[in-house]
Amino acid sequence: MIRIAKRSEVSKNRNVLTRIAAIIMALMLSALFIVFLGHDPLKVYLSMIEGSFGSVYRFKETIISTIPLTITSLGILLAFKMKFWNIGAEGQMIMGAFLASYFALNYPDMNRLVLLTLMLVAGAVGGGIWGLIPAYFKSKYGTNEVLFTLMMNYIALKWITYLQYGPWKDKNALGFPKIPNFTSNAVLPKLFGIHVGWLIAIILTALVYVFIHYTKKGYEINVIGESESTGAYAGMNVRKIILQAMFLGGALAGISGMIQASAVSGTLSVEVTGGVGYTAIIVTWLSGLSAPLIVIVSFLFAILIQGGSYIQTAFQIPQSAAQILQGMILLFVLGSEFFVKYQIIYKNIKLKKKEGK
Amino acid sequence: AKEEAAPEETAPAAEEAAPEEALKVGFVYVGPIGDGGWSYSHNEGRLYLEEQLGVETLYKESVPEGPEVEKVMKDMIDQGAKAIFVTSFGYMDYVVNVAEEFPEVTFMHCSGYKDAPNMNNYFGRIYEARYLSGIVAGLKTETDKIGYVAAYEIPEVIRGINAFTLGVQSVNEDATVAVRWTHTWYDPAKEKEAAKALLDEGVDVIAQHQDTAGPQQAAEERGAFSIGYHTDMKDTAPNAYMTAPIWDWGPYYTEQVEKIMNGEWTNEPYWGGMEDGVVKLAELTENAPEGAQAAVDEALQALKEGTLSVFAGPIYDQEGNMMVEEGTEMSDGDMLSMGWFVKGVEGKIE
Amino acid sequence: MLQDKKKLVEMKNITKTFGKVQANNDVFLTLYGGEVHSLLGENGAGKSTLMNILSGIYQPDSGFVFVEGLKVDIATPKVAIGLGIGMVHQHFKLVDVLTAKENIIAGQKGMPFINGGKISEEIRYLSERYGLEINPDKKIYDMSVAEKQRVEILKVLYSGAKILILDEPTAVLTPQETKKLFEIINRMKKSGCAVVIITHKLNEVLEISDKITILRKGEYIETVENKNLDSRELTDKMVGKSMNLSINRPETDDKKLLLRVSGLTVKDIEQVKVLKDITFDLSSGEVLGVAGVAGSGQKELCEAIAGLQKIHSGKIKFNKSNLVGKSPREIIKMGISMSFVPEDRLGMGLIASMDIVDNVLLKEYQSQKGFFLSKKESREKALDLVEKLNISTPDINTKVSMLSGGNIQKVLLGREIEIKPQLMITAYPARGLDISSAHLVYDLINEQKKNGVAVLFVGEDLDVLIEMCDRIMVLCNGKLIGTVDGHQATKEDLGYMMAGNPLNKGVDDIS
Amino acid sequence: MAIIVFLNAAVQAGTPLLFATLGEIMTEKVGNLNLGVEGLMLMGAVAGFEIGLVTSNAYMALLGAAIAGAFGGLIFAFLTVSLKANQVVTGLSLTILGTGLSGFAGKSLMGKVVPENVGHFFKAFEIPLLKDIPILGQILFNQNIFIYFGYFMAVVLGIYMYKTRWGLNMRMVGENPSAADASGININIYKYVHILAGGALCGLGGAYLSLVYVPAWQENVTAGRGWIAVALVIFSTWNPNKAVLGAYFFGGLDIIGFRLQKFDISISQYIVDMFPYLATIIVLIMISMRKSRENMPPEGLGNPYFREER
Ligand SMILES: Nc1ncnc2c1ncn2[C@@H]1O[C@H](COP(=O)(O)OP(=O)(O)OP(=O)(O)O)[C@@H](O)[C@H]1O
Ligand SMILES: Nc1ncnc2c1ncn2[C@@H]1O[C@H](COP(=O)(O)OP(=O)(O)OP(=O)(O)O)[C@@H](O)[C@H]1O
Ligand SMILES: [Mg+2]
Ligand SMILES: [Mg+2]
Repeated sequence: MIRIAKRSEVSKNRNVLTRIAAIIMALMLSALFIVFLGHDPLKVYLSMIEGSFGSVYRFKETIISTIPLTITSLGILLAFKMKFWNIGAEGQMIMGAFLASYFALNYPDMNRLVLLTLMLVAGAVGGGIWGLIPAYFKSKYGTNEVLFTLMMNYIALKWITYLQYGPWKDKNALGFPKIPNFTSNAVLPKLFGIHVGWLIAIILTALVYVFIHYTKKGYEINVIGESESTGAYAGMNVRKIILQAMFLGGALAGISGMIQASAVSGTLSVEVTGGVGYTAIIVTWLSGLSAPLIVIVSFLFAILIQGGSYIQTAFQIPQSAAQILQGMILLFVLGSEFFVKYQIIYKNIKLKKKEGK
Repeated sequence: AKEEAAPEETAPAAEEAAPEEALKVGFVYVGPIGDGGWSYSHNEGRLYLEEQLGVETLYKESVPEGPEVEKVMKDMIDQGAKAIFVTSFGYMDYVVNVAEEFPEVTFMHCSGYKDAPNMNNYFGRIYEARYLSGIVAGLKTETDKIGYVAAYEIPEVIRGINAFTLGVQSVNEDATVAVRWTHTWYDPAKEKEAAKALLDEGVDVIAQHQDTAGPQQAAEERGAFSIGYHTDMKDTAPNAYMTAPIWDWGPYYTEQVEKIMNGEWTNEPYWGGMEDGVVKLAELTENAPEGAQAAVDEALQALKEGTLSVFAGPIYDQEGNMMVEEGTEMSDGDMLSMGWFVKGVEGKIE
Repeated sequence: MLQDKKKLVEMKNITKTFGKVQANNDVFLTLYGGEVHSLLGENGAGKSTLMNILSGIYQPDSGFVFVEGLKVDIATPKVAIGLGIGMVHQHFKLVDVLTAKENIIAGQKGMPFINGGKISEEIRYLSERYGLEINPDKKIYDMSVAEKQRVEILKVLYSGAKILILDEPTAVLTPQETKKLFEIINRMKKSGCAVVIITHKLNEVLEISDKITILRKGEYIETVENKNLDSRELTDKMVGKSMNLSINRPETDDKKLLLRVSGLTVKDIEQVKVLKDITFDLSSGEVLGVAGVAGSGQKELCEAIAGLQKIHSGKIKFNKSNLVGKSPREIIKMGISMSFVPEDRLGMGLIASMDIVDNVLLKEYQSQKGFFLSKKESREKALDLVEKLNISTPDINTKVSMLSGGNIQKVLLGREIEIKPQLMITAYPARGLDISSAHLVYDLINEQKKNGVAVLFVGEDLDVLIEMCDRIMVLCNGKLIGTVDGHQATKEDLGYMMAGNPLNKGVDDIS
Repeated sequence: MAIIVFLNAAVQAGTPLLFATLGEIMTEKVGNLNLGVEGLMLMGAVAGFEIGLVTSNAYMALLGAAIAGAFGGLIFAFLTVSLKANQVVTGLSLTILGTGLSGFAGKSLMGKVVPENVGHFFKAFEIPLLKDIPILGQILFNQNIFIYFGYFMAVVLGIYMYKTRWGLNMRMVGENPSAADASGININIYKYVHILAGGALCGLGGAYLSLVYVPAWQENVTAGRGWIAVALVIFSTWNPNKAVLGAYFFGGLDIIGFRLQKFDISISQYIVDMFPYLATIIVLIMISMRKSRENMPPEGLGNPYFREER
């Protein structure tokens, strides 16, 4: 007979080791699959690494993928801290990109610094408002936020489709459905060969960390996440805090959307997020809601994505096979959390002698 | 050395076949090669190229029309690709970027309009095939109402609808073409529904500008007839399918790669038509009406000889305004940015 | 009768640990049919744990369980039910959106399709036999606590249980309801069942039980027959040392009117009045008790004064200032120092997953200036509290959830006293606490009273209320039934009033 | 008449949604929120098609689809029930895995068509007598067997949930697992069985698309319908009978655009495309505003259960 019991304390070491073990197991299972595909797993894995670090360019690309994942995850983190299960970061990114693009497209000749600042603010506001809407209904009526935010993603996407095929269509693109490219004024500059998004990401990570741990607002968010009634009891305006935190969370996603539109796409399109909003949910969860860990997990994810994409061209492994590998690794890592929190005990009952009474 | 770590052992066969210079060619697809449509047809072209020249090819499917495509192209260049076919409109600006960065690599971008010294754009005059398929549909329809399931309101699709309608009307002046927009390239169920809506309104032939066989199935189910697109769709709708405008990229791809190998490549844009063989009309099935083959052959002959041009005047728009004067032909530029429907089309462009 | 008592259950050498906590260490228990057996012990002594092991909720680390002489492995509650063991948990395990009937038959064997009529018949038979009145088709969310408890008991009986475990069943009942429950227990006893009851109220233990087993800090102490025992003896056995069980009522003379509540009416979300036209005064240096069946409006009353409830009508005056419509934050800003020890400690007063410092901070941070948070003061206060109140904890950075119930309560009370309140509202401050912890709480409150604090004391234990409070007001169904003087009140009178009957005999009504 | 034709089509468009919604209802009713419906549908779609193609047997195809969906459910159940993993994140990952598996298995099916006899099996036919009911007869009873099976499943599931002991136990597990556990209900078995059955229904929903609706293999045939099904569960307030109406309503919403295009409506079609999502949000808000206790999500939804936890 076996039974399970909760561990009284979760040690950091066990946490890290368990996760590494899970990844190794996932890689081993995936190896079988790769053999089935007719490739040498070791070579495939090595080239995944190579795909993410093999050259300066690749390394840069990996960093570039890390940036939006990090910033968006930080936004989700704020929501998750409050137990607000925001899966609408995708839509929040899109709307941030949308509002930023509004300024980029309408004031193309504005002073670069002013325009970029304006876009950054607009991105934050766009994403923030998109986060605020479900938060409003959640805080007022307790509306389920998981599905609300999910639906908001689709609405944002349809909205951009509308713009791309309708009012914002590039007049000079011969009727092709694309939104005009930003002028160079609206494109984020580079720093050490990578767009400054990386610096923004680092700054935001530090800010979020300080915000959560060293500010009154951060403390309030932590309290409300544990118990709303305790928050109210302590004199907090619970609704306002939920709204503020979701605005901030949405704003972070929006900033991430703005960065993608400005620095990576150079315009707005339905593809502006590249699915980052969904991946970031997984990143946030796996980082255990810790801002510094988000950077690390985002980086690991970027490797997985970069490497996964690279092996597709290198080995002509189909996209679907890469998805299978990704899905398996994720599920293994998710499952491994159990072994961090619980222990399995092999039942073994012994009769002890005791003086009879 | 580590640049080519992986794919060497997939290559030997190709290397034997092309001993003088192993040229690697990359292909970027927007959909899955299993879509049976657009990406499928390009992939067929790739396979043909491999077979003809024995060159090694690389491909990546389902690449979104966003910045990711830059990475994909660079990955391919890393793998040694010296020429890359990038097969969707939305990649255009990214191809321009990468082309600038890698002047030694040749880029061929399908369906766009930008170019660079090492990048051309290419496309096919599929509208010519659509015109021919219109003849088949026009002869077939008994209700004089034809349905057309279309993806998005973009010039390429509008041009196709117009050409099709002109083809219909060339043999059946009374027939009209009703258009339904699906706003998706790829959703078989939705496309089928659009076709069903048309069938419910009394059309008896369905044509399409979509990437799946959904509309064909609707026609099959309702005992109506259909014109496919992209590939021969005989199997999917044996009793409905009559013919389809189809792509045949293989010869063009082969020719371009040969030119690159011989150092003869130029960035000349390419917009091939029926006479180049890049677009075709699939073989007519027994579902096609009597006399259709003859009518099609005749028009095809005229097209090839240049005595027939699809967008030659007089052409009127839906309101009856003369858009192309009698005796003139529409310019390629006008065709590429077409944003209005010809008379006989029922539907509107947003 | 006595000779045909059958040994139903034997638990031997039961040991169970949770992480580092030794909840049960080598514990013994023997239950006979036709007997009521009390489990007695301080908080955390392991009473609930032992019973949870018997009912299959927990698995022992080691030890044996015998039912009717056979060794059994109660791996799941299902096994326990199969063996005729049923437990009524202190926190009811009922589904709110289902009816009583549905809750009762869930998990039971029977025909696939539910035959509503036949089942209602069976339930009616059982309820008549044991005097458990319920409406089988009433939804749980419409029920009072006592009704819910009856459903739980019926559920256990319906499953054919012969061994019935009741974990602190009387904590939420009025004296009348308790009396009724004891009648039911006696009927079950007569029909040959074994009944285990856990309660902290010694008079109840002495009244109902045949045998008493005492646990202390997870250890088995002894099992005694309930013959010629008194509560002092029991307490000593339980705590392991002699204890003074009296509660004093310090008299204060400097009484000034501090809080005046008039015509207070509060509605819940469904617009039902939960407080109806309540009027009373409270002076400094006074302890005003509030008695009533659980859910009579006590929670709403406390929360209304603390600024956590929307008030429909009425006035709340603190000195000269109006509190109606003020949030807790605004009340703080008005310079009013009010402390509130809510009923649900870990759901409202404290954050279980945070440490003592962060919990002290909860009342502190609002008054800090600026954007950033300073923990320095809270850290000092936390250290202070731990020392002053003798809170047993590894350090001040230990999560509150790791502490025992009594220590949790000390943290909460300590923090609330630390703000030097003028008014202190406490709801069930000793609920679930064992005798020694409870007395510590009473002493703390009395000390506040001596310092001139006005105390509103919501309690469930009538003996305590009578011994501690200067006045006691009784609520029923949101209505103020009456207020009695603590010196003259009797349990019977209070119980009578709690059932909704105004008192019109000799006792002074001084409201 | 046009309206009857439209409603008849709406039922067809709503059927894959109905199966997936019923599946998700079963899953959520035992307290597990599976956001991987899209993945499960795709797994069912490819398995049903492949087996239909190989065996030329409609029953085998359906069985295969159900098993594939149940297999997806098994992965989900193992992770979220046994390993107590976070349900939202597991669901999202399962979508990735399911999409990959379906795409991969479907590589070789490209361009293949459902065998004739299987296609014939799913041909629409009228039900005698019922077909003569005015209006409804032609909407509901001139359909294919899969659609009739959909009605049947909804009714059966409704009876199961509200009239049988198993259904009662199942609801109890989702509402309050600790209460159910104390009642002797085997939580794990109930969760596993219903999550697996729910997965099987999702798989059938996918198979409807590949075997009946588009009887040919197309990659990613669901095109996002799994997500709509998740929304529909709320729309129908976890009630299988209301799910029927919801599914057909959303089916109708999905296709109404094509019927409206011929009228000159000034509102952009791209904006119309947002309607299903807007409608879901509005319903979501309305349920939460009404606060009816019966229409609330299962109390235990989303939380793992561990007996010794308190
Ligand atoms: N599920 C659990 N997880 C962790 N620790 C537990 C759990 N249940 C009980 N404990 C620990 O076991 C010890 C005994 O708890 P138990 O609930 O049995 O005490 P008790 O005698 O019922 O106390 P009380 O009088 O407060 O009800 C406690 O110190 C508690 O910390
Ligand atoms: N998660 C926990 N970890 C450690 N100790 C706990 C935990 N929860 C409760 N305790 C301790 O367990 C003891 C009993 O807790 P409590 O009084 O809340 O339970 P109870 O009244 O016995 O409830 P039940 O009847 O459901 O067992 C207390 O000392 C409390 O501090
Ligand atoms: Mg207890
Ligand atoms: Mg207790």
